[in-house]
Amino acid sequence: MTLTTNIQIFSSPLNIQSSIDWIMSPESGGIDVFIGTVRNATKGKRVIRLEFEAYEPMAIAEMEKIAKQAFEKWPVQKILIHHRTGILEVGEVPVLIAVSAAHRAAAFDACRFIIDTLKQTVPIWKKEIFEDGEVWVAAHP
Amino acid sequence: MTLTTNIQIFSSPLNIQSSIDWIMSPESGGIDVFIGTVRNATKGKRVIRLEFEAYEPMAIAEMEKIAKQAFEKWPVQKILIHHRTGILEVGEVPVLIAVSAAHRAAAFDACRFIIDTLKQTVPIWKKEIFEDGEVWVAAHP
Amino acid sequence: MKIKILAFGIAKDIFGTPSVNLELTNDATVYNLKYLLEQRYPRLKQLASYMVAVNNEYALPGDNLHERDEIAIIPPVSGG
Amino acid sequence: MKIKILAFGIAKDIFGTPSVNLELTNDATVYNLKYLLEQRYPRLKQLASYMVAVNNEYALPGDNLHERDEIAIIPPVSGG
Repeated sequence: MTLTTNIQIFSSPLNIQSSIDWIMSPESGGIDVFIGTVRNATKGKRVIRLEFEAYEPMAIAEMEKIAKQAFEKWPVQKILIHHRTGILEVGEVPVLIAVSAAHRAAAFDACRFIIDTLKQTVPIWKKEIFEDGEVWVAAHP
Repeated sequence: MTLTTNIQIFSSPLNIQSSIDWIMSPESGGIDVFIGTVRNATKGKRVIRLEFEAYEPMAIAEMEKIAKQAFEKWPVQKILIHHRTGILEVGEVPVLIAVSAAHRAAAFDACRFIIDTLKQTVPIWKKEIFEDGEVWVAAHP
Repeated sequence: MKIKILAFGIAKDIFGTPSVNLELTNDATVYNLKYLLEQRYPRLKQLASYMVAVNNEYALPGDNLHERDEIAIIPPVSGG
Repeated sequence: MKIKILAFGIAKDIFGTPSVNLELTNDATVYNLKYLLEQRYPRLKQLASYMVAVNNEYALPGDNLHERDEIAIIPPVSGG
């Protein structure tokens, strides 16, 4: 049986090429890939690096739920969700999502749904490290 | 000066990794990548391979126009559009689009706009080769 | 009953440790747990919000807690 | 004037060649060109539609053609 989901948390750099190799198949016509990258600034303030922490078993369970919802909502073929933990420098990739489908609309819709929902429900936390301090994102009103 | 568009037509396989290396930058926070792939069937009929022909100078000009429109419509940073010509086997990649932006919504919107518009306006033609014949796609009502 | 509570993100900073043990009555709910934690760690109340997870699932305030449950404090998430 | 017309996709199959030469009056428009081509290659009329490009731009039926223009017949596109 070919697995249709590939959901993992890594403490080492994500491999974009091997993720794309995994998502491609002779049945698919369109693949949408979302790559989150560490930006050098947030709200005009220079970011030095980010640190990601995950409640791993629950984060995996929540990502599996999101993938299941996406399969129910759109005719997609495979879903890959890879998330980093640990310290990431500017330009590194905290999250990689790839969705394949016979037709592109489903791949686009599902990929966007997955990243939007992941940011709302998956227990992973990002600390922004600035030159003069650090802050857990979204913790305070 | 850093180029913000990378629009090319290739007669050899597209390089996904080097395209993603090009699109990534310290200013970007979200990258959306669309990968078109040759599907093994169309309307239930088995596809052996595809053949793409381009009116190259006009195709480049039309893709440049689409990129310009995307820059006008959304706050995106870089746009890459690579398209293949020649004979492609099942699983190969005829088109690769990548868009970077500070925030992901613009990257998703622009990437989808680019592939949707490319399919309507860019003078490139696809011939589907079946076991029992071949047909130029979209030529007939 | 004695339960162990995992803390993540800013909750770990507030607790000063990745897990704490708490003594609760056997009929304790998520609501009771939050009340006790906020008494012991008033800074919890300054969070935009926080959730409690029981056995890797988001829990509701009325849900009961049990001795061997895996309890976690989930401050506002910010992955992706 | 004599003009050279490039053909792509199914138009190339219909013409049986990637380019044809046509003799047109000096005031010829895109509309006139399409009329002449459809007379010579009736299968063109069976296409879902087709456009004419002049110097790498889609042209309108009323646009005038000039001696050194690069003219191309653009059947329905299907890239991507």
